[in-house]
Formats: sequence, structure tokens, C-alpha cells
Amino acid sequence: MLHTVNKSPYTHSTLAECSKVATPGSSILLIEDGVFAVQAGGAKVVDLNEIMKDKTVYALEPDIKARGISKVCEGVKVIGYDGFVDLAVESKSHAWV
Amino acid sequence: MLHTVNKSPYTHSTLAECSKVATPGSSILLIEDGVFAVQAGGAKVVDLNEIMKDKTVYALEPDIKARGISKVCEGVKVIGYDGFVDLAVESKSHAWV
Amino acid sequence: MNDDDVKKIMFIMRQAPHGTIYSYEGLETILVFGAFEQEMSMAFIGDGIFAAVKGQDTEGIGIKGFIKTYGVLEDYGVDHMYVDKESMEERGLTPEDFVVDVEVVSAAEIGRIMEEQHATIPY
Amino acid sequence: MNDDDVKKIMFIMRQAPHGTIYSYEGLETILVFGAFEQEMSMAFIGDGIFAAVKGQDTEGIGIKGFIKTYGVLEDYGVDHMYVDKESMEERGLTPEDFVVDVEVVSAAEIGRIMEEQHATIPY
Amino acid sequence: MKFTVLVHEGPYNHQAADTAYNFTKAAIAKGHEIVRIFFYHDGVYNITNQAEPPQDDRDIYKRWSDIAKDNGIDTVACIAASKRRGINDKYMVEGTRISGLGQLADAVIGSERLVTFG
Amino acid sequence: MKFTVLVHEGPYNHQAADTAYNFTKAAIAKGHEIVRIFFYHDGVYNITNQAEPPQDDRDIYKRWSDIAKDNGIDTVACIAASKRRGINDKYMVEGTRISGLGQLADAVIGSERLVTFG
Repeated sequence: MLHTVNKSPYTHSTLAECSKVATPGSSILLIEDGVFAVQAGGAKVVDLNEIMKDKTVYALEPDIKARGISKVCEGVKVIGYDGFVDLAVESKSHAWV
Repeated sequence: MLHTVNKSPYTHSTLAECSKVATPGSSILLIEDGVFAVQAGGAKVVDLNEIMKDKTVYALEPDIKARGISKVCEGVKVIGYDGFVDLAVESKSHAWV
Repeated sequence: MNDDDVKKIMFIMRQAPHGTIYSYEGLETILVFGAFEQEMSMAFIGDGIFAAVKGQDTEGIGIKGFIKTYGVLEDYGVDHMYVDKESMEERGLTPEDFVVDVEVVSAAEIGRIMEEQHATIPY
Repeated sequence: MNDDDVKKIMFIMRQAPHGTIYSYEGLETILVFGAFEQEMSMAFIGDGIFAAVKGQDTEGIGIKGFIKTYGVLEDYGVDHMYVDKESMEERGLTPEDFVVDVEVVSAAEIGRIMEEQHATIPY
Repeated sequence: MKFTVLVHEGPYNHQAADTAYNFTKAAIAKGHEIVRIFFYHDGVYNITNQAEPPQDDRDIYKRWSDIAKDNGIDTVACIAASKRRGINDKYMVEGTRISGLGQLADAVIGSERLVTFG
Repeated sequence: MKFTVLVHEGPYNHQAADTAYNFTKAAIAKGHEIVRIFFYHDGVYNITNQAEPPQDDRDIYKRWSDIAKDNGIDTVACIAASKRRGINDKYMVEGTRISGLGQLADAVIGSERLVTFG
């Protein structure tokens, strides 16, 4: 299953709640303000590493670029709107809005 | 100075950010979803106790009642819209929206 | 209607009541979905669990309350109401604090049930 | 205008850019306040500090960017731009990451400066 | 005391418009002066006259209109925020108006207190 | 594959309407079918024809109208949410309509995928 997260993990509990519920093997796609999680050197990279032990984390490139994120932490797969569509075809999705 | 907080401390960083900035002696008024902080027995009572060491915490009674909060933790002063106006007269206010 | 045509639909309630309208308008959705005779369930996670807490009196804030709606959801075809145990305990609540009978389960269990659904809708 | 008539106004930027419009419409406000010749300052706290980070390219999301506006704020009368040190460090950022010169200070210092203001406006 | 009330969110979706109204009513009852109510961001949606709220719920638009007219409060939605969102002076409730952000600056400078709801 | 797109937030204030549009455009380009676009909560503000967005920014209303007309996508705002917020069929962009929540239920049941933006 695909879970989308669009809130910043620095100010909202959304990513934490989503990752608690998402089953091993599922995917989490960070979009909009959710992509702040991937800034290399940020405190939330630790949480992402924990999540990536048994889930795949994606982040939307246009949102990363819009926010001036200079370096994406390791392990996160960067995709475009096309890739988002492909993930949404591959499995059902839930939005943690 | 009066600081108002209207987001739940369980899901938003608002109260944490506000209390970090608010000076000793200032007041924090919890309104709307901010009042979830005062539910006795909840995990956030610990944070409120820390805040109340050098600040005064108020909570809006109509918002508490609307949310079915059965017991307000100790130390929090419960006020109505009248009391809110009085606090806003007493000092300048900032909304942590 | 053939059994194969019945779809599982789950409403994921994560927003606190009254501060925003999501949980209230979410209930309106569930009532309408009821007419379509699908297999419906709800999961309360995070601040969403506050929406189903007893003793809500919205008169002072001047907003129409909706707590009584929970009582009719079973009649509208909501078969399960799951509450995330950790979210409940963190907020100092117990199963007796809700206006309806809820099933207290782990977050992992909610995740597993989500995987079985035809669709999940967030409020 | 007499010096006594000049009021201190501080804009408290706490919202991340692009996901919501607050920081963008906040800048529009500051430009308009500029015409009133008051003593203006800004404080970036929490996700608000992301709003002033270098290298933002909004073409892919189809939203008009506003990062260049920061460059003219001084001309419009914004005398100080404070950044909360802890928020900045938590997010893995340094003073060089911002499009303008900022003053990195403690949260307590921002709180002290807020107390001196005639008004504070949140975005 | 002279207050400016600033509202950042739209009606019904967020409680901010309700709290702002209840605060304003209480301030007036205590004899304070509301210099201006200013709607910004989604707050501009508060002044439309095109809504039909459910009959068993409050009418947020009418409440703003009534409190503005009854107390002579200048009640203003930001024009830039309004244009972006489809609010205009052809379809606004009585007692309100649409104008520039200068009206917010002017009110903030001329009031002793700004209270924001968002 | 058959998609339903659900939008929970209004235009400009939240990015959801932009992301939903960009997703929809990409899905169409890949040959997928959008069974319905449904606007709920503040999402209903997306269909007004009364807005005048800044000329140097995107026109979110026109984008929805164009993508609906060009691809024959049924684009619906919830009537209950619309009434509360002042959206009605006198002032909506071409290619959109206002109807009940049954249209959401029907679309969700009849689609293989629901993708929500909020």
C-alpha cells in the first residue's frame, strides 16, 4: 500500500502516525511540505532511517526543488508526478492529510 | 504578554514552539484544539507542568466543554470569553496559529 | 446485489473535533455511503479519537454538536470502529470514555486492516 | 512624523513555504506595511525558516515563487530578520543557507524582542 | 481599549471565525472599541452573501454582518486575498467591505491591541 | 486504470489543489481514466468563476475547467459543503457541477483507485 504524507515532520505528527500504522513492505511518499523530512543533516533523517528499515520512502522531486532542499538524505527515492501515478497504480493509496 | 495556542499539542509543535519563545512571567491561553493539552491523565500534562514553572497557563472553558474534557489537570486557570478579553487588555497578545 | 459487489471502505479519522470541520463533514459522508450498502468501518487514530469522546457540549462555542451521530452509525452499516490503543492511552483515555463501543487495537492491526480495503478515506 | 509615532511591528514567520500560502501572503503584508514607515522586523521560527532558504525553484509545482522578495524587504523598512537558532540547527541549516543576512538568536531572545513590540503578526 | 481583530481562516472549516466572533462580542459587551475587523488569507470567505448554512446551525456570515452593523464596526476583507479566492463586492454581506492591506496596517498602528485568530 | 481524485482543500491557500491537478494531468498522460474529480470540505472553493488570480500566477479555476472539458472528466463539488461556504451553480466555472456526496460514494465504489489530496 502507498501512504502519502504532505505535512512537515518538524511541526506535525503526520509522518509519525503514518509510519506507526503502515505495514512492513509498504511505501511512503513524501509530497508538499512532507518533503522537508529528506533534507540531509536534518534531525528527522533519523526517523526516516528507522522507517526505511522495513518500508520504502519516496519523495516528490518538484516539491523538493520548490523548497530549495540542497541535499536529499540517502535511501530516499526521488520521483516525479509520473512516478507518483505509477505508485498509485501499483497499489491502493491512503493520504495522511 | 499573552500567547494564544489553538492547535492540539499531540499533533502540532505549536505549544512547544510557543513555550520556548514565551518569556518567564508571560501567559499562555489554550483555545480551540489547544485545550486538549489540559486533559488530566494525558501525556502532555507533563509539558504543561514544565511550562507552569515560570508561566501562567489558561484554558478557555467553552472549548473544554465542547471537547468533553472530563477533568482539567491542576494548575491551569479556566476562563470564558470575558476572561480572554480581560487578558488581552492586560497585555499585548500573539497568536501561535 | 451479489456479495462480490460489496466493497470494503474504511474511514480514517485523524482530526480533532470542532477546531476544524473534517470529522463533522466526515460523518456526513459516512451517512451517505450507508445507502450504498458497502462493508464500512472506521479507525480513530491520533487526535481523531477525541471526536468520539463522551460528554461533548458545544453550546458555549456556538457550534452544532454531532456526537449523537455516532449512535446511529451501526444502523448505517459501520460494522467496526477501531481505536488505536497507543493514541488512546497517550491522551489519558479509556474504552469507557467513548460514546459507542469501540475495538481497541494496535496501530499495526489498523495498518493490516487498511490493506484489505477497497478504499480508505481520511477525515 | 514624530519619533514617538513610530511603532515597532514584528512579523512572526512560522509556516513552511508552498504547502500553504501563509508565508507568501505574509510577505505581501510586509511590503504594504512598508509604506507606513514603522520600525519593522521579522522572526523565523520552526518551519518558517524554510521560507527564506536559498535555491527554491517552484517551476515544477507550477506555483509562483516569492524568494526574490526577501531581497527587497530591507528597502521596505524591515530592519531585522531573526532566525531561531534551535529551529535552524534542528533542520540541518546554517546562516549561509538563507537568501538574506539573518541574525541567528535564541528563542528566549526572540521572546524578549516580541515583548518590546507594539504588535506582532503571525504568518 | 482599542482593538483590531484579525481573522486568518474561513468560516465553518476552522473554528477561528467562531472564536473571533465570540471574542469580539465579549469585548464589545465590556465596552471596548473594535477599530476594525480584518479578514486575510482564507478569512476573506467570511463575507460572502451566497451561502445557505444549515438551518439548525449558526449563520457565520449573518453574525459578522449583524455585529458590524449593530456596532458600527469597520469590517474589511483584503482585496488581494479576495480576488485570488473569488470574493468580490457584488456578493458580500451588508456591513462589510473589501479594501487593501493598508487598512490592516492603519488599524494595527492605530489600535492598542491586535488579536489574531487563525 | 480507473481513478477517483478527491480534493479536500481550497485553491491557493493549500497546495493540495495544485498537487491534485498535477497528478491528474500525469495520470491522463499515461492513459488512465479519471472517473470523477470530487471536491469536499474547503475543496469546493475550487470551482468558483468569480476569482481574478494575479496575471503572473496560475489560474487554478481555469485549469480545473480546462482539464475537465478537454478530457470529459466529471468534476463535482459536494452540495452540502458548497452551501455552507457560498458556492453555487450560478457562479461555477464551465465543466464542473454541484451534486451530493452520493457522487463520491458512487465514484469510490466504481473506481479501482481513490487518491486523496488535502
